[in-house]
Formats: sequence, structure tokens, C-alpha cells
Amino acid sequence: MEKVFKITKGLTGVPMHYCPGCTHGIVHRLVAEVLEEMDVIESAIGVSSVGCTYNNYDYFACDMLQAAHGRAPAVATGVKRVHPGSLVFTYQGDGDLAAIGTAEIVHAAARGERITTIFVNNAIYGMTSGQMAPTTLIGQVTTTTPFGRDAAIHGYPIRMSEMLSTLDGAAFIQRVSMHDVRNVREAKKAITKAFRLQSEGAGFTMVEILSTCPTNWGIDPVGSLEWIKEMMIPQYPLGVYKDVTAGGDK
Amino acid sequence: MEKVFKITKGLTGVPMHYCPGCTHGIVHRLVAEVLEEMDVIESAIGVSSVGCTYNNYDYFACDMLQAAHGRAPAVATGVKRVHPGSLVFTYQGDGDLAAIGTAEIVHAAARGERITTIFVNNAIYGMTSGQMAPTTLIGQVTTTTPFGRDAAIHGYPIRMSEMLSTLDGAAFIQRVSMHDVRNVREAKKAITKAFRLQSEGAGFTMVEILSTCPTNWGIDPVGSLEWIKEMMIPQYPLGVYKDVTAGGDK
Amino acid sequence: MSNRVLMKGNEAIAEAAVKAGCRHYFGYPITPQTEIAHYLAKRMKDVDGVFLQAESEVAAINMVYGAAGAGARVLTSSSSPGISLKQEGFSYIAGAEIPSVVVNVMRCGPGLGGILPAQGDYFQCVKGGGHGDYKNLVLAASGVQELFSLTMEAFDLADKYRILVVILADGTIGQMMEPVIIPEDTDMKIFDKPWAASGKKGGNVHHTIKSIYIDPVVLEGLNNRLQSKYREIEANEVRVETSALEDAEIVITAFGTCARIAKNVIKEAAREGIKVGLIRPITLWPFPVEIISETARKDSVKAFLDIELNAGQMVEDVRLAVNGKKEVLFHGRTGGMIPSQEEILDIVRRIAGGGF
Amino acid sequence: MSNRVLMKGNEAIAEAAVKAGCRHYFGYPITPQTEIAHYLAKRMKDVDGVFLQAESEVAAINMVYGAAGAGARVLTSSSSPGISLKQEGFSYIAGAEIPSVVVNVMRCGPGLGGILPAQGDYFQCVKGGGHGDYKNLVLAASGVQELFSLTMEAFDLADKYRILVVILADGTIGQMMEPVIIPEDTDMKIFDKPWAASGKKGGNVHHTIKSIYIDPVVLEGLNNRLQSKYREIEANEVRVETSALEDAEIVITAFGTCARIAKNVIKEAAREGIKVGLIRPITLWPFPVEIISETARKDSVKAFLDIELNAGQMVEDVRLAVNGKKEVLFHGRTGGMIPSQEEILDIVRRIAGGGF
Amino acid sequence: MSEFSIIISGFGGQGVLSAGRMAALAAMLEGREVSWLPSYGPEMRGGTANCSVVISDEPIGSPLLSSCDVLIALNRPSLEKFEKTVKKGGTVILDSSLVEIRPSREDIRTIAVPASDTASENGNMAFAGVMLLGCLSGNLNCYNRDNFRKALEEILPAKKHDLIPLEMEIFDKGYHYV
Amino acid sequence: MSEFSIIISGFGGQGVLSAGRMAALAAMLEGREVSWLPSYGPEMRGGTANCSVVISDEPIGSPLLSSCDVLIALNRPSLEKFEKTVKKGGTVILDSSLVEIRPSREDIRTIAVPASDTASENGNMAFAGVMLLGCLSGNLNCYNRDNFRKALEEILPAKKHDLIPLEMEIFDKGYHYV
Amino acid sequence: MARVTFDEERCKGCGLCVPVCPKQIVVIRTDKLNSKGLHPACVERQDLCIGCAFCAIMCPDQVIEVER
Amino acid sequence: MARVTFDEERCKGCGLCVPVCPKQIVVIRTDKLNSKGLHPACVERQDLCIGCAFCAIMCPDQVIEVER
Ligand SMILES: Cc1ncc(C[n+]2csc(CCOP(=O)(O)OP(=O)(O)O)c2C)c(N)n1
Ligand SMILES: Cc1ncc(C[n+]2csc(CCOP(=O)(O)OP(=O)(O)O)c2C)c(N)n1
Ligand code: SF4
Ligand code: SF4
Ligand code: SF4
Ligand code: SF4
Ligand code: SF4
Ligand code: SF4
Ligand SMILES: [Mg+2]
Ligand SMILES: [Mg+2]
Repeated sequence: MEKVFKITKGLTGVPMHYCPGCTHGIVHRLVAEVLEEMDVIESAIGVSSVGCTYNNYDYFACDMLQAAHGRAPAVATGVKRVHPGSLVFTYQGDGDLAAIGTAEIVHAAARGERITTIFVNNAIYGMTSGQMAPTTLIGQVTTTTPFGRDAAIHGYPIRMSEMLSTLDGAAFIQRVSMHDVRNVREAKKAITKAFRLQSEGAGFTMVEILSTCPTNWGIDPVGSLEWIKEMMIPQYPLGVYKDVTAGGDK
Repeated sequence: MEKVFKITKGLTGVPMHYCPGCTHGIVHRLVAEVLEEMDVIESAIGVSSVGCTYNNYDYFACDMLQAAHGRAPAVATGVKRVHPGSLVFTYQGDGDLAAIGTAEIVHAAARGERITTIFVNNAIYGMTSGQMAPTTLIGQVTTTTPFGRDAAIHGYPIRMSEMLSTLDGAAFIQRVSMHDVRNVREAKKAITKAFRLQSEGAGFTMVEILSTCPTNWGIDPVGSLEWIKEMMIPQYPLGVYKDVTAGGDK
Repeated sequence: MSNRVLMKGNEAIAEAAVKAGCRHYFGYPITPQTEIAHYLAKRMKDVDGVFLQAESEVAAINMVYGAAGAGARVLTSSSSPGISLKQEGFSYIAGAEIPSVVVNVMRCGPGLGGILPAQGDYFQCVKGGGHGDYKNLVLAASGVQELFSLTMEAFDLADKYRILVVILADGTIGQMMEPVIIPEDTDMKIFDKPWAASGKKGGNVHHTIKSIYIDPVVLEGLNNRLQSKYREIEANEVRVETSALEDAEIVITAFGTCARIAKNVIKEAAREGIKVGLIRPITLWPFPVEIISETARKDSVKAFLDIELNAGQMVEDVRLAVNGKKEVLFHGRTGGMIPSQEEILDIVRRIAGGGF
Repeated sequence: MSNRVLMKGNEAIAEAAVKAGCRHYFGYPITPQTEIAHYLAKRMKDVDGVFLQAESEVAAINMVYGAAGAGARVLTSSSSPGISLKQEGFSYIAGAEIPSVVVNVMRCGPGLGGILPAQGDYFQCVKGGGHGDYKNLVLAASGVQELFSLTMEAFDLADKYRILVVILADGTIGQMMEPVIIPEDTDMKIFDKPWAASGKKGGNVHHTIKSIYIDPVVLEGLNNRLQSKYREIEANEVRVETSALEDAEIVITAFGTCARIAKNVIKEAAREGIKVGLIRPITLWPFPVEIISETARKDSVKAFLDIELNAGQMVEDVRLAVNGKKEVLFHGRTGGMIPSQEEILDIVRRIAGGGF
Repeated sequence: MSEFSIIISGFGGQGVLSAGRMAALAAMLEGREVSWLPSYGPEMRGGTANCSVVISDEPIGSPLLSSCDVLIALNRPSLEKFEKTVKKGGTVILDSSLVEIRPSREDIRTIAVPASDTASENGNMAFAGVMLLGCLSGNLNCYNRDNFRKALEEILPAKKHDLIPLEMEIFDKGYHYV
Repeated sequence: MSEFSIIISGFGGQGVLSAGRMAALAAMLEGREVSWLPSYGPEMRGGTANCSVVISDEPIGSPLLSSCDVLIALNRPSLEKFEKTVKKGGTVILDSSLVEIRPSREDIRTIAVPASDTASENGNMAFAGVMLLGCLSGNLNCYNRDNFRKALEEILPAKKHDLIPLEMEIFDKGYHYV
Repeated sequence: MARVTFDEERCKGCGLCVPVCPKQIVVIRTDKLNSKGLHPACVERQDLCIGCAFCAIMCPDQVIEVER
Repeated sequence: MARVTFDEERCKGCGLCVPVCPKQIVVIRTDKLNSKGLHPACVERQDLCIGCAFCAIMCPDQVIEVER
């Protein structure tokens, strides 16, 4: 018998601290598997951000820097300009990337910075106990929208993939989801493509990943997958939003 | 005889400090004329930003706040939430709005904040002596791109109107230009519409205005108008990018 | 005593702000002060107020600039890294003299550090983390009831002096619960704000809120005016709690949580016959210079012992006030560690015995 | 003398960085230091370096964090409001112990203020404008040649101690031109950076650059380590220029531009028979405590006079060092105003006459 | 009783923080001075949690405890971690349904209450804490039954008020446990 | 000459800052210590500009001047503003083509040079400053002709080097002007 | 023939692996607690396993390895 | 009949008003300096002015008023 599924060397093996059923863990594995498959664990440099994944520098086997909240793209830019030959990626949540870090991600994309952003959108601030994120859905109850997000007061959810796709520096942007096996596989393909395009110097690449937060959504892990499908995907349609290697943009 | 063109009461009359031929001056007059025509000089509140227009609080006749570099939309948000009945506008340059202030403008738009942003795009940092702006054209020589802006190093120009139009909170976004009489008139119509939609509570409104910087472009004032037409408009096409009152978006 | 309620420090801040007539909150989440936002997200609805989660701390402080510059009572809150991001805003608010109230529930640093209690932002908030010459009025409570009253007062002080008031608490003060008596009717002063940019409202005064002055003579004029305002505050607004100073041989200086621990130490030490007193600055700025320098002049006093949750920050102000008259010793813990009563008692014993 | 070139202070900083092997610059424009960027935008091309204009000061300092954390020598530069925005970054860099060099060519504040020279960011850069306990190594030149050498040294100091070094200059120092001798060959040390996150390069050490430690014991450990590093720097790296201290009755303390003016004053005063000396801290931190406290102990010294382009900041460190032994007087100008030689001389005369 | 300090400790999900809050509230309603201080931190999630409660007839000095009069331990790691902080002559109240070991010290009193078992027998495992708080009250008199009931009423949302009689029943079981 | 201070002042576009820089550079090439300090500010644009130059045989104290040995005034407001800063016995060199008034003080020497007129007669209005610098050199000996030429060569971009002979001609006119 | 192995100590009992198993052989052992105090998942009838690895793909905690 | 008035003291001589005049009657007076030291614009043949206000619309400095 042969191992058809084994734990990737792209991870250190340190047990992760995420809540039971939080799909951040799946995303980590996918990224790590792609690092292993591309044989870049030894040269890649990752940037952790501030969110529940603040300490994933302990989980990824490559060299890692922990960036200030929202600033991972700037940190990654610094890293990449020093090591243009290394694969450089950021791992960021929706609060990190779409709120405080808006300017940094927009400008990394506009510069066509040759980095890849793994953007985990769980429609909430997980780490700080469930406040509204820029991607929180209209009507969603959070600790800072106790009566549900009301567009008239708190504004509308931001679709980052769509927004960043308007920038010329963005080479590849795809939105994927963790809600079932097929989509998890699709996500891995997207990450592979993003990393590959990065190595080819195509420009800025990003994979937006719809992910669960059972704890702060107050939904059990399996139900949370359903919530992605039923509630999130209508607001955040999956697909490729930018692909310089394709004929045109979606 | 009747005055067919007189100096608007929307301006204080204080002589402006802009360089000869700088079209910032025209933009000021247009905004002030609309304030006068809408009879809101007494109630409107404007927010100056940091750029050559840092002190236009002395030029506009309404109450004004001077905001930190890039933060005018946040300041205006604070003002508007206190005085929801007042017309509130920001006046920002391309460095201010599209570089350091990226997060603030994106989120004011995403929130559908009921303010109007007058965004003066002159493809350069005027105030600080001609550095590259996010909107600087590829190949354009500036004090920080002495060999011309090179996309591979400095990235691509950002089209803010297009980018912000992807946000649901944006009610009206139009790009206009100062390069001739017809376009100046069109600009005034756009400002009028934006202010009107704001008073109707439609959401965030913005008018992007292509404007000259003869001093830092190193082109005489009349030649600068030509440069807008020949060089800037191909990169920044004029038109309405978002209009919730229209059938669809452009 | 029946109207006492058991409240977290963070909740007390939030409720006190509402009682003080604050109807606008702008903030960005960060531990350990998120309860302020959670509380106000609900509470502002009752009072027709505005709770707005900003996109960042930078945006939040600039929303404060706008809303308070337009005449409202406004609150924002954050914790250490978030307060660092607000430093440009602090300086602008000082320059434009906009009354504002900012809460900093300190966590441990530097950098991302940790979320446990610390007092490492004394320099930042008291000396000036932003650029240029300015002062914040800094209030430090050591219990929840006091936090409640100081928060209410903060709004009056801010309006009175057109200054930024920082409520500086460590994580312990923000997270702990104690009984609070909430005043039914408040006698909050109503401040006229003729300077505010609130729309000329039919009048013809053109209001501008700004901190830029191109002419150096004029800008120096602003600075001189600010400095004399600061001297006035120093003269009028010092608040300090002292205890057992009369015959103290050792005087502990401490604020917030450390002062609470010190009180236990004083009792214990007294039992052992060591006379320890306490000076607890409530206003960190204006700093209680006078009482400290007076105390330093007393023959009964052997030494000062400054205790902080940091590597030594307020101790500089204590030394400046003592001005060489007595020795000023320091004991600090960092990283979220808190000195135990025994630990301090031990130091006190050694000082009393001459062996520190 | 033939290889002397006439250079602006800002240009000298830029060229010195290149000479020191710095090949990465990240910055955001702001007066009065834009010439650093203009110079490097050209110069980096010659040396295959990277000049990148960041989208903001916040982005710039975080690019520094990344690039220096990945092992490179990196420079950023800004002026007062921009430095305020970098304070979170300063604290992160301190926590992660990333060697970095940051230039602050100060302008006048607070707020947007003005662009003329000032020294109002002393507290921010020396005491800690960011959160938590940390120190920057702060170098203050008072001439262009010195600025050149200190900038070069800054990179060595940063690498040696894994610390953020601030080159703190006022607008005058940045804008003025003086002859500079540019060393042909430099004996810059090459520092091994085994800690850097530069890709494991086939090795199997997993490098992480971070400032977060959840366990308070561990975080206190980091803090203790940082503090002992700071004590080491205090012991080894103090730089100070003194002049005419031997028999001085009045000792002026001043840095940067003010120290230049003071030198003229000393000459003039000597002509009038008033003995004035100067202590000019070159490292603002570590502060030259020893020489000041020694001088304070001298009987010949009557008083100290601290001169700054602010409302009184370094004077606190002078007072801490003097520790009550002599009076420390202060004279400051703000808003872009610079005290004239006559103005200071007048004060000196009054002190000498006992009437200040 | 002039000053009285309690540490309550257990797993994250066991309601340790709100148990402490209830005790503090009950004592406050009795007219006493109280303070409650939680452990907090990201490691809280899933890990252990504890809180410190001080009840006093005078203004309270430090809410931080380096030693306590009573330790209420809801799991084994809590007992192991905090046993040494109990003052000489102090008390350990432990949930014997979950904690199989006993304190090794001789100078303290131990009350082993089968709280979780009793609570689940009475229909709700979550009320184990209430039984221990009853035991605390019965044995150490820091708040009375009435005030505990008032505290429950204040803390519980209206829709859970129908559970109060059951909780008081369990409280009484603890109260009379020795 | 041990220390020698010059203020050069005029309108923004008149090349006042680079004139000062040329003087400083020429003196430096002569082996002297020099400092040059510009006025700067946003009001510069279109407004007036000035710079301070100190030339010395010893290390220079302050580069900031509250008084000067020589004032070179290229417009009337400059003369009016800085006249009082000239030291007793000092010198004012002014462009008499542009400045119609004369200093009111008796204790200073005035050299009125028709610089702009001479320069435009010789084909380039922009060289007025060079004539005044020539006058400075001829009358006050702070740098010699050769070093001034070298300074020009260093400052001017290669493509403008063909103008140097013309500039030196104008320099000489200033040099011999009294 | 296929084999699936669960590292029970790493398991958090989230149940994501349960519904995706085409053979419905993955269950949460409510009768057992691992040292984290959580109920681990396990496979009930190893023999039915087809080695599709769906369970492993959905597991966020690197609990599962699959051989075939 | 129309009249156009230039406030010469405010004028910066930028020339933006010159090419837009359909009657080509606006000129920069290179022979004259205002107190800012700049050459102001003026209209040469008032009588030809049609009051279209194009000049005023393009003027950045509120120099021009037009009557008709
Ligand atoms: C400057 C700063 N502001 C705020 C915080 C507090 N904070 C930590 S994580 C976080 C949000 C996390 O949300 P997200 O990025 O969506 O990540 P998630 O936890 O949901 O994965 C915030 C606001 C901080 N650490 N630093
Ligand atoms: C925090 C901060 N950073 C930088 C500056 C310096 N600064 C002033 S204006 C400006 C850019 C202005 O460019 P833009 O917004 O395009 O306006 P323009 O002058 O072109 O109209 C900059 C970088 C500042 N004042 N504050
Ligand atoms: S809080 Fe939410 S996002 Fe964070 S680890 Fe738990 S489930 Fe995942
Ligand atoms: S510098 Fe440019 S943008 Fe600024 S006033 Fe002058 S021409 Fe206008
Ligand atoms: S490998 Fe497939 S069949 Fe086997 S247990 Fe896992 S999901 Fe079920
Ligand atoms: S998905 Fe993984 S962690 Fe979750 S129950 Fe299954 S094996 Fe355990
Ligand atoms: S109003 Fe029209 S016709 Fe008259 S001067 Fe102006 S542009 Fe020419
Ligand atoms: S456009 Fe206005 S400022 Fe320019 S030349 Fe004409 S009148 Fe003068
Ligand atoms: Mg999230
Ligand atoms: Mg611009």
C-alpha cells in the first residue's frame, strides 16, 4: 500500500490552535502542499498577519515573518525586493486585508508586486471575538452589529477580488471556497496557479478563500460549511476574476 | 447690462496661492459656484486635505476642517455623522486620495457615506515638488522616477473611479477634465449632480477631475491642457462610472 | 447602596461616556478593550447615538477629529498598537485644539507583544508619541468606580481646555469587575463651541479647524498659547491620591493596578513595622510634582520606590520631581507579568533594611 | 582637500547610505527631506539597488521591516508627521530586533504645523512614541560631514545591536550645504545575519521574525533581554562633543542646529569675559548622562542652559542627569523660529549676572 | 469575615468566569465590596480559564491574587496549578465528578462535591458551578441564598428565568454539602 | 578674512539659491570652510527666496545668519528686508537694473551694479547673478576667478558648458566693477 | 484495499470528515476523550474504506492519513 | 454688446484665457507687471467681445467678470 494522503512537509507538524472545524486549517494544508509540490519549502518566505492565524509562522515549514495588522503586503514587498528569486506569500484575514490593510493590498496589486496573497474571508473578525468585518454580510449579527449589519449605518460588504481585479498590476485573482471537497481541490489548483504565475514574474496574484468561523458565527462546523454555500457565495461568487494568461478577464 | 459671469460668493475672495495656470483654481470656483447655486454656503462643511490645496479652507466660504494627509474621508465621515443634514465634501489630490488615503476613500465609498469627494488627479505630487503619484503615467518623468515611471519597478497607474465603482456604497462617480471650456462645464454638472445626490441620501459620490500641474510637469499652462487631452485621457477615460439613478453602470 | 451594579472596567467606560452626553463612538477592535465597543454597539441605539466601526485606528482618530471638530462629544478607544497608529492624529488634534477623549487599555509590548496587562505606553501618552510639542491630559484610574467618574470628567476636561484626554488603563482595570454606582442625573456642563466647524448656521463667521500655520511667527504664537494652556492645566488639574504619607519611611509611587497592589503591601508592611506610604498619580499629566517634591523634602522619608508594569517610565517623572533629594528606586514587570504583593513587600523589606 | 564636495545634508545622508552598502530604500515624500528620495531615485540605479516609493509612511516602515528582516541594509526617511505614522512599526521593529535606519528631518508642529526646522520630536524618537518598552538609538549631527559619517555608522550600529537607529536632524541640517569628504573605500563591517528570514537556503533552521509571545514569562524574557541590550548600548555607545568645559560657569546643552548657534555664543561670551561651555549630545539615546552629571558636580559650574527648537524636551534628560545639583534653565523656540545668537547671548549675560 | 479571596478555575467551556461573576454579584448584593478579575488571552479558547474574586467588608486593595482563601477547582489541572496558592487554613472546593485527585497539603480543608454528577442527574451539567457556589455559601458564608438568587435573576436573560428554581435546588444541595 | 557672511536675496525665479551655491563652492575650492543655507517653504513658489553663505578659514559655527558682512540684493523687497542685517562697515551689492532705491544707512558701503541690464545686453538675463558674484569676488576677495570657473564647471550640466566663457566674461565685468 | 489512520490526539472532533465520507464510515467517538478533552473521530469499518481521502481533504487538523 | 473686466492685480498671466476667446481679443501684456511681478492679461478690443465668458470659465484665479 502506498500513502495516497500524507501530512505535507510544508507544515512543521506543530498542532494548530484553531477552533474545532475552523477551515483555516485546511487552507494551511493546501498552501503547504503546494510549497512542497513546487519544491520551494527551503526558499519560500511567508508573511503571517494579525488575526487568528497570527502565529502560523509556527505551522509553515518555510521562513516566516509576522507582520503588523494589515501590513503583510508591505512586509512581503520588502522581502521580495530583497529576494526576487524567492516565492513570497502573505496569509491574511478579511479584517487584516480588507479593513486596516486596504491601502497595502491595493498598492501591492497596483505595483504588480510579485507576491501571492492568500486571503481568507470568513466574514468576521475571528481573533478579537466576532466583530463586523468589511466582508460581513448585510443582516449578519456580530458583536459590533448586534442588530445585524445595516447598510445604512455600517455600509456594504466589500468584494475584494472584484475590486483588485480593476488594477493593471494584478495578474491572477480567483475566489474559491472551503465548503466541500470539490471546492477544496479547486482552491489548491488556484493556489498552485498563483504561485506558479508569481515565479514566472507575472505580477500580483491572490486567492480569496471563503472560510468558516464556527465559533463566532455560532454555527457548528458542518453547518458552517452550509452557511458558506447558502449565504456567502451569493455575495461572493466563486471564479477567476483576473488572469493575465487567459484571453480576457471575467 | 447684466453680469453673466461674476465671482461666486462660495469663495471668500482671498487670492489663491496656486501657480499660474494651475487648474486647481478652476475646480475651486466650480465647487463654490455649486454651493452658491444650491444655497448651502451657510450649512455646508468642507474638508481640506494635504497637497497644494492644503489651505483652501481660506478660499471656500463655508465652514472647513483641514484633515491629515489622506484622512479627509474619515474626517468628513465624523462631520457627517454629527451633522447628517449638512452637505459635506472633501477636496483631495491624487497623492492624498490614491496613495496614503487609499483605505479611507475605499471605506467611505463602501460605507456609502453620504459625502462628496472632489478628487483632483494631476498625475503628480504637486506640493512636495513633483514626485510620482499613484496616478503618474507610465514613462512619466518625476523627481522620484527620474528615468520615467517603469511599471516593472513602480507599478501601474491606478484608476480610482473604476476601482471605487465596484463598491456597492458608491452612488455616483464621474471622471471629468479641466482641459477646455466644454469639459469645465461638464465638470460643473457632475459636481452639481454629486452634491444633489448626496443631499438626497443616495450614498457616496465622487467627481474625479483631471487637472494640470504646469510647475511640476514642466509644461506651460496652455500646453498642460493639451497634455491632459493627449496623455491623461487615454489612461483615464472621461465618463460616468457609477450612477445609481441611471439604468446601469458604465 | 441598591443602585450599585457590577461592571467591567471597559463597560464602565462605555456607560460613563453615554452618561456624559457622548453620542458618537468611532473605533477599531482590539483586545483587551473590545467590550467598550460591544457595549456601545448596543447602547448607542437606545440613545439615538452613533456607533461606527472604523476601518482602522487611523481612520477612527480622524473621525474623532471630524466629529469633535464639528462640535460633538466623541469617544474612541483602543489598545497599545492601535494607539501608536493614532499618534499623528493626536498631534493634529492637539494643534487644532479639538476636545477629544481617547481610551487606551494597555497591553504588553513591544510590537504585537501580547494582550495581557501592561503600562508600557506611559511615555507614548504622557510625553508625546506624536510629533511636535503638545500634551495630552492623561487620567489613570485604579478601580472601576473611579474609571466611571474619570471618564465622565474626561469629557468636561476635554471641552473646557479643548484638549485630548487619554483614559489610560492597563488590561486589568479594563477587564475587572467591581460595583459601580451610576449617577441618575448628571450635572454635566454644557460647553458652548463657537469655534466648531458645524456649518455657519446662517451666521457669517467662517470657522476653520486646522493645525497648519505657514508663518513661523504665527505658529510660534500657537505654540506659546498651547504652552500657557498647559501651564494652566498644571496649576489647576492635578489629581493624586496619597495614603499613609505622614510618617512614611518608604514612599511607593504607582498608578493603576500597581497602586492597588501597593495598598496591600502598605498594610502588610505596617504589620511588620515598616512605614510605607503611597503617592498615586491620578493625572499622569499634569503630574503631581508638588506633592512628590514636598514629600521628598521630608526627613522621615528614606527613599521612593516606583512600581510599574513596564521597564521604567513614570519613574523619570518621579525622579524629576524628587530632583535628587532622595533616592528613587524602581521595580517593574513586563510582558504581562504582574508583581505580586510578596515580591514588592520583599523589596520594601530590603529597602527598610538598607539592602536594595 | 580636493575630494571635498559641497552637499546638502539630505544628499549626504543618501550618499552615505549607499556607501554603507544600503541597497534598499523605501519612503514616502515629505518636506523637508525630499532630496533624500530624489537623490536615491537616481543613485540606486547606478548601484543596482532598489528605490521604491511606498504608498504611505506606514507601508514604508513595514517594507523596511520586511526587507531588513530578510537580511538587507535598509533605509527609510521622513519628517515629523510621517514619523508619527511609523510608531507602530518602530515598536514592532524593536520587538523583532530588526536592524533598521530611519531618518527624521524634523519640521515644526504640532499637527500639520509647518515645514520649517524644529526639534519637537525628541520625546517621540528618544522616549518612545510607540507602545511598550523599547529604545531607538538616536544620532544627532550638527553638520553635514558629521551627518555623512553618522549615517554610515548608523548601519553598523543597527546591525551590531539589531536595533532601529534614528538619524534625527532638524530641517536646517537637512537643507544646508557644507563640504563633505566622501571616503573612497569604506571599511564597513559585514554582519552575518543568521537570524534573518531570507529563505532557509537549503538549511534546516526555520527562521521566524516576530514580536509576539503569548506566554508572559517568555515575553518578559524578551523584554529583559532587550533591556540588557539597552544597558550595553548605554555603556558603549555614548557619543558627545564638549567644548570649553574646563572652566565654564555656564554650560549650554544643545544638539543639532542649536549647538551650532551655541558655538558662536561661546566665542562671543568669551570676548565679554563670560565663560560658557557646551555639551552637545551626539547620541540622544544613549544620553551622555555621565559627562553631564560630572560637570554638574564641578564647583566652577553655576548653571546649565538648555537650548532647543521646541518647548522643552531634551531638557528633561539634562535635568535627570544633573539630578538637582545645579539649576537647569531652558530656552526654546518653536514654530520654525530659530533663536539668534544675540538672543542666547542675552540670556547668558543675564545668567552670568544672576538675573535669569 | 473581613476579606475573603476565591480563585475559580476550570476548562474554558465550564462557565468558570460567570460562576465567579455570580459569586461576586451575590456578595455585592449583600452590601459587600467585591472585585472579579478574569484570566484572558488568546490561549483561553479551548484551554483553561480562571477568575479571582475578592469579597470584603472594606474597600478592596488588589483584585489580583497571589494567594487565596478558597480555591474552587473544576478540573485536575486547575487543582494542580492553584493548590499551592491556597492560604494555610484555607479551603479547596473541588468537583469530585471531574477531579479524581485530592490536594496533597495537610494544612488546608478539602470539600469534594460531586457537582457535575449531581447537576447532570438534575438535568443540566452546566449547573455544576452553581452547586459549588452553594457549597461555598454554606460553608463559608460569603453571601446568602437570597442574594444568590437575586444575582441569578440579574445575570440570566429573562428567557432563562424559568431555570432559576432548578438552579436554586442545586445550589441548596451544595449549600448543605460538607 | 577669517569669517565672512553673505546673504543673497531676490525673487524665486532669479537663481538666488544657485548663485549662493556657486559662491560657496568657489570658496570651498579655494580650500575654505563654507556653509550654504537656503530659505525654504511652500511660500517660496513665486515669492522671494534667499540664502545664507558663510565662508571662513576656520570651522564654521552657525550657518544661520542674524547679521551679515555682505548683502546681495536682486530686488527691492530684499534690500528693504535685509538692509538692517548688514554689519556696520559691511557691504550691499545690489542689481541697480532692478532695485531703484538705495540703502538708507551711512555706515555701510553700497555697490550698485547694473547686473540685469549688462547680462541681457550680453545675451542672457539669467547671468545677472554671475555679475554680482564677480563683483563680490573683485571687491571682497572671498574666492578667485579660477575657482569660480571651476565651480561653474562643476555645477553646470555638461550640455551648458559652452556658456561658461560668456559667463566668465560677465563675471569679469562684475569683478572690475566698483 | 485502503487504509485510513486517524491521529486521535490531534483530532478536535469537529466532524468535518464525517458527512464527506462516501461510505459513511467515519464517526465521532462521543464515548472517548483525548487529552485535549475532545471527542475524536475514527473510522468504524476500515474494510469499507475506498481510500478516496475525502475525509483527509476536509480535515483542518492533519489528523488523517490514507493508504491505498 | 458685452463687457469683460480683468482684475489685473489678481491675474497671474498664465494665458489660459487667451486661446479660448473666440474673438481672439485676450492678450497677455508683456509690457506690464502687476505688483506680484507678473504680466497680466487684458482684453484688447472690448467692442468685439461677445460676452461668451469662455475666458472667465478657464481662468483659475477669479480675475474676469463678464457683463452682457
Ligand atoms: C493595529 C492593530 N489593531 C487591531 C488589532 C486587533 N486585532 C487582532 S486580529 C484582528 C482582526 C482579525 O480579523 P481577520 O483579519 O478577519 O482574521 P480572522 O481572525 O478572522 O482570521 C484585530 C482587529 C491589532 N492586533 N493591531
Ligand atoms: C503624513 C504626511 N506624509 C507626507 C506629507 C507630505 N505631503 C504633503 S502634500 C503631499 C502630496 C500631495 O500630492 P497630491 O495629493 O497629489 O496633491 P497636489 O499637491 O498634487 O495637488 C505629500 C506627500 C504630509 N504632509 N503628511
Ligand atoms: S475564532 Fe473563528 S476564525 Fe478564529 S480559529 Fe476560531 S473558528 Fe477559526
Ligand atoms: S505645484 Fe502644480 S498642482 Fe501645485 S499649485 Fe503649482 S501647478 Fe498647481
Ligand atoms: S478515505 Fe474515503 S472512504 Fe475512507 S474513510 Fe476517508 S472518506 Fe471514507
Ligand atoms: S475533520 Fe479532522 S479534526 Fe475534525 S473530526 Fe475529523 S479527524 Fe477530527
Ligand atoms: S467673454 Fe468671450 S469674447 Fe469676451 S473676451 Fe472673454 S472669451 Fe473673448
Ligand atoms: S486665465 Fe486668469 S490668471 Fe490666467 S492670464 Fe487669464 S486672466 Fe490672468
Ligand atoms: Mg476574518
Ligand atoms: Mg497631485
